[in-house]
Amino acid sequence: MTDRLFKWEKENEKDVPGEERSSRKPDMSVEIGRIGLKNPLVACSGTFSHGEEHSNFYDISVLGAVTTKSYSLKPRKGNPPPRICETPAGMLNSIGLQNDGIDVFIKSHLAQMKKDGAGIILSIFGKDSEEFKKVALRILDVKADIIAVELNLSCPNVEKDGTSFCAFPEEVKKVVDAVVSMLDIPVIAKLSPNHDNIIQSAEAAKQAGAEAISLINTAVGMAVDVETYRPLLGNITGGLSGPAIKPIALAKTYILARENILPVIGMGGIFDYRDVLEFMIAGASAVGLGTVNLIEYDAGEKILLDLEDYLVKKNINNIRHFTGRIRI
Amino acid sequence: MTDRLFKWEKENEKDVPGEERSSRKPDMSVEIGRIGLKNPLVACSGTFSHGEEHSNFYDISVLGAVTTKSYSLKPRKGNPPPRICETPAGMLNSIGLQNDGIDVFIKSHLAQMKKDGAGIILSIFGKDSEEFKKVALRILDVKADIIAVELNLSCPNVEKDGTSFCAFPEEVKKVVDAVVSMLDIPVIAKLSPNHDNIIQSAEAAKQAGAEAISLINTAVGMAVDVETYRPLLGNITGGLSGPAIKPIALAKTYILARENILPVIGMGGIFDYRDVLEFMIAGASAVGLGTVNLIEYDAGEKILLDLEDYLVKKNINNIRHFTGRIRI
Amino acid sequence: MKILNSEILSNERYGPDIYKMEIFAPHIVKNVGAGQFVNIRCCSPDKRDPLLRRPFSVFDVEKKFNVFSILYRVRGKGTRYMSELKKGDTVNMAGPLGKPVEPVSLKGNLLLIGGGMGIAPLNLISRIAADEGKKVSVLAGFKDSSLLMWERDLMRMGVKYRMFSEDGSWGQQGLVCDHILDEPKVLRDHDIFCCGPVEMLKVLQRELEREDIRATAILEEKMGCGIGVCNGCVVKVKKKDGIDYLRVCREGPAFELSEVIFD
Amino acid sequence: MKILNSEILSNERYGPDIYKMEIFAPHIVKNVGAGQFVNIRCCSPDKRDPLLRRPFSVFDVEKKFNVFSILYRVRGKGTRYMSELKKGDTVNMAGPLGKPVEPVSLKGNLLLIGGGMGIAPLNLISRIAADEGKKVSVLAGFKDSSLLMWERDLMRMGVKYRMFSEDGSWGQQGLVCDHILDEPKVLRDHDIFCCGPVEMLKVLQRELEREDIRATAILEEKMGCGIGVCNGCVVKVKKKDGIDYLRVCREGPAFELSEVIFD
Ligand SMILES: Cc1cc2nc3c(=O)[nH]c(=O)nc-3n(C[C@H](O)[C@H](O)[C@H](O)COP(=O)(O)OP(=O)(O)OC[C@H]3O[C@@H](n4cnc5c(N)ncnc54)[C@H](O)[C@@H]3O)c2cc1C
Ligand SMILES: Cc1cc2nc3c(=O)[nH]c(=O)nc-3n(C[C@H](O)[C@H](O)[C@H](O)COP(=O)(O)OP(=O)(O)OC[C@H]3O[C@@H](n4cnc5c(N)ncnc54)[C@H](O)[C@@H]3O)c2cc1C
Ligand SMILES: Cc1cc2nc3c(=O)[nH]c(=O)nc-3n(C[C@H](O)[C@H](O)[C@H](O)COP(=O)(O)O)c2cc1C
Ligand SMILES: Cc1cc2nc3c(=O)[nH]c(=O)nc-3n(C[C@H](O)[C@H](O)[C@H](O)COP(=O)(O)O)c2cc1C
Ligand code: FES
Ligand code: FES
Repeated sequence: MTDRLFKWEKENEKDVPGEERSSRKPDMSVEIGRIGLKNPLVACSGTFSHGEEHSNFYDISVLGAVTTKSYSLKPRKGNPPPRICETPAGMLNSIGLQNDGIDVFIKSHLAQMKKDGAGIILSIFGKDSEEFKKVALRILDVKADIIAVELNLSCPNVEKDGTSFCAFPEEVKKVVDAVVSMLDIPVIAKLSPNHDNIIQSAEAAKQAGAEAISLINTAVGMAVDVETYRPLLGNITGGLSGPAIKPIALAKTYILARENILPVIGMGGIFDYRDVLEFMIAGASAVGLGTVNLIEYDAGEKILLDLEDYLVKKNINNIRHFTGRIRI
Repeated sequence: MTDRLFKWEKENEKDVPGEERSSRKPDMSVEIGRIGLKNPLVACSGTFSHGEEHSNFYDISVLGAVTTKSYSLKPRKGNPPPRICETPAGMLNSIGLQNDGIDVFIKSHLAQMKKDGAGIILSIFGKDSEEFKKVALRILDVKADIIAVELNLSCPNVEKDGTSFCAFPEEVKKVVDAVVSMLDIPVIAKLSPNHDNIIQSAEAAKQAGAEAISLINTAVGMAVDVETYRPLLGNITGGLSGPAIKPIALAKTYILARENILPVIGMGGIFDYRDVLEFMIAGASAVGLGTVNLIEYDAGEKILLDLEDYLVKKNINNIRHFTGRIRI
Repeated sequence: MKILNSEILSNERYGPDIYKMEIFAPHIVKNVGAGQFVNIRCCSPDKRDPLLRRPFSVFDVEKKFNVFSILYRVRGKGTRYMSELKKGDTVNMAGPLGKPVEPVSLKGNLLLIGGGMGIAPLNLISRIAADEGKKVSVLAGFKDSSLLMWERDLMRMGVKYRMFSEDGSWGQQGLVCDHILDEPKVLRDHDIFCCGPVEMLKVLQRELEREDIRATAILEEKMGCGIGVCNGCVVKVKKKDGIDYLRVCREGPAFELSEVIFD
Repeated sequence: MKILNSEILSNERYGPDIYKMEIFAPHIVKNVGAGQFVNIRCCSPDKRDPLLRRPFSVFDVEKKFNVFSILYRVRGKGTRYMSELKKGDTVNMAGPLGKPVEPVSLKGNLLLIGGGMGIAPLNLISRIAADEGKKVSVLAGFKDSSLLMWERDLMRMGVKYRMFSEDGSWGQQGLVCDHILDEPKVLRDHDIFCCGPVEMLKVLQRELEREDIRATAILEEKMGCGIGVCNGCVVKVKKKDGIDYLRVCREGPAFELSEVIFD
């Protein structure tokens, strides 16, 4: 895809013949409880909006699924700017769940998403289990259009200093319970790395009927402007994402997946197909692409192709081969 | 310090005249409870051994203090290799507190350290409060030679999955209590980012008589070799350090320092003088240099000079000016 | 749209610490509108430092040669990396991004008010307007004369201009807003576009408000994605029903100056 | 000791993906002993990627010109960065590090057994021994002939050698250890130094053990600091009282082969 001055150089960039991938295309499909995905790549909530922008770069229906921005009952304006700050191999954000509200999503964005053709995981957020329940209620009518609902129990940008539902397993249970009782489609609970109780939270989510755990949301972080003495984020603290947190996310994935409580959708700093394999080997059944979507807009397509190529090269005909394969 | 082929180029590298720093040298001293340091730069435990190697690169007595490797009652062989793995803007280690034991430290390394002339913070580790007490007992005889004892309550490499004392504030209290009851020199409790109870742990440490909190030890992390399916560390998980974790460390420092429980020695990913200022503005009274010592062997000297230059440039005559200055 | 590795045709000093990079990119040249920007990856693909792309306004286009340019100041590691690229190297880039500013000038006359590097997007507006035969005037303020080369570009476009510099080394000594209200009637005759440091925009907003004169401001904000997905680059804007946070990379970068809330 | 920015005198292809870098560094040339290494920072000082330094054995020294060289294979981003440096650029480097191997050869004869890039430190041992008038023999095994240029270097040093390659494209087809015990008596006459992939060292250890022949192995391990402070680079070693973890960068890189535990 090089845009070059000399046209004839373009000619040389054609695929090398004999490298036809399709002839032995590996089986990329995965199952996460009742959720079947055609491949393990899921766009992470908040990094893909509702897919429209990325559709300019590739056919997003190639993805296993797209998770929407987290929607709340009422529209939320989000946090004051600045909301973004780069850190070494990572970034902080304090968006604060700015969104149009679940009704606008259902009325307008959903149609667009259906047209784009990717499987939809609808991420939702509420300030308590009652509000979660109300959001779930709105989804009832359109539940046929979505694969699963993901509960954002772990946004570090709405409560002081990054506290969130998943600090308390009993809260996790209450919220999952509230939603599951309303909606008979699979529910995914999304947990954070900021609390050391992921196993308890996952147990709680399972007891309340969740289908899977998404792991991890961003880690609470901060940066300071040395010249002005001000925090570099309007919300003071924010959520750290990107390659910087990959080792932390992998450890959490490993520690939770090993318990065999629920299947894990692993995420945090995935930037290439090798990162995907690391998460799967550590125990993830599927993976989330987050920050990479902000930087390499066609990452979903590229990583998928790279994964397929790798499997072909290694003569592995099934991506599920990797999940939990870690050799200790 | 360029080693060049042409000698005359060296001539041009002399300091620009008129930049005499000494004439208005700012006051760099800080106080952390009863601990007075001539400047806020402390070498972190485990990244400076006992100072001998770094003495080859600069006069380490310019530092505020040097924290030793954590010493235990008996020598420890540490964890099986590989023990080191690079990650994006960070590194994982699973050294596992390899050390010669407190007796060897006292008998041989201490003399070397005294000769090198830096203030000594002795880091110690025990498997329970009893063992901490025994280590403290050995220190009694040499307590005049050290500024403070730092209790490593937060090593993620000795217990399964990185659990450590500071997961439990009551354990923190017990251990600090055990040591304080033996030793009448200042005690620093070192906490980890892996638990969300730093405020409670700091309270517990204070109640038991600690003088300050060191924050943060490494974050539990992991990496996987995609080709062999093996963890890249012999101990499976390890501790993440370096610039990658700086935003997390800053947030922890801010969240704890704001509570005014005990003075905070902030650390995690500091690589230059601006990082030092970030930590101080966020609330740290002093800071630790860790991973940077492994890469820029003369970081301590360089950062100190840069700090002094910056203060002169900004006409600030006291480094304490920065602590907690954050503008919210 | 695609992320492309486009070829650099030149990357030369334009002033102290300021470079102009010319890039061969038919897809940008064909589609770009005034005010739009490109988003550049400032390290080799296997590196994670710097992580985020860096946005730069399109400074100029040469339709005939399928070439466009950006003008940038070296600030940190991203722009330092860019300044080390050479003719023949490629730059990984997405664009054009942002909403083009409204079809230029109903009034037929354009007034561009710039400060510092804020002249970058104004240059393209000027180019497009001049090509359409519109009358363009420029008022611009600088710290010093480091952007002096721009005068030549403006002369070539046949644009009227008046420069201010804080140190008096270029044009009139002073700030660009100092005399902005000297002739309000003239201002009213123009479509006004402004771009520059927040401090300048604040003063401009206050001054123009007094005479109830409208202007379009081209804003900058730290960006996460540049394509509208992260909601990271918002500015606070007055709306009928209170305030709203709008994305510089999507609803912007051009906003009605009087509606922006700088705080 | 200092971390210095030393000037690169040449950085040229030595084989496919293999480069030889010559560096002007009086302090290294003056102090370096056989087996020692330098630790190189593989990015500009404002970058954090790659974070850790990369260790490279000193390959050769030219005392007269205050120049030493390293031989390296491009494996990842650190070595890729190095391969892009040019004559006249500087490289940020500390050294010499590690313990020099014991004063060479009481027996007067040296046998160097190398595999792949493991020949790098052996080359310096050979140089030092040859300069002292010792007799040096080399046995080395490779995947293919990509290190062919080394033959010329050995010839110039007047060293006896025998090469093996897995694909038969250079010297004899096969592995370097295949015939190692053909003449145990000859082996006993030599001080043996070996360096190469762990698989090779394991076989060598097993074979030499059979005849109770000693050898010095030069080991590699991922390094945190390279100067002995982090305890990151340890290898497992048999000691009278059980096992011990010794640092490659401090107690090593040379160890008694029979004492190393590869597991
Ligand atoms: C829509 C848009 C268009 C832009 N167009 C141009 C352009 O045409 N020419 C141009 O030179 N720049 C332009 N910028 C700014 C440019 O993107 C930044 O200068 C660049 O990202 C700095 O990257 P860096 O890695 O060199 O600096 P960093 O290492 O990221 O930062 C170095 C220092 O510069 C400061 N800094 C970073 N960005 C800005 C900024 N936007 N304004 C002021 N200070 C900043 C940082 O806070 C830091 O102190 C534009 C920005 C936006 C949002
Ligand atoms: C004491 C010592 C002396 C050395 N001397 C030399 C030398 O003279 N010439 C030379 O070419 N190399 C030498 N090495 C190895 C060299 O340090 C590594 O090749 C280099 O660090 C790779 O850096 P990178 O950033 O290019 O690769 P990375 O991006 O770090 O790694 C790329 C890939 O290479 C693998 N890799 C990294 N290091 C090694 C290694 N040591 N062995 C095998 N695979 C590895 C990684 O696992 C990864 O898969 C030496 C190592 C040590 C410890
Ligand atoms: C800009 C941004 C916005 C995000 N918004 C949400 C959100 O609305 N809901 C949510 O559950 N997670 C949100 N996240 C977290 C991501 O979904 C993901 O869990 C996290 O970023 C870790 O993955 P990464 O390192 O690949 O980005 C957001 C992350 C970023 C960077
Ligand atoms: C190789 C290594 C060894 C360490 N060993 C110890 C130790 O023995 N005791 C301790 O309290 N902390 C230890 N630490 C943690 C550091 O002291 C420090 O808290 C942490 O690395 C964060 O700072 P940094 O990011 O600047 O390295 C070690 C860190 C590293 C990288
Ligand atoms: S930068 Fe992401 S929405 Fe504008
Ligand atoms: S690499 Fe740190 S001790 Fe050897």
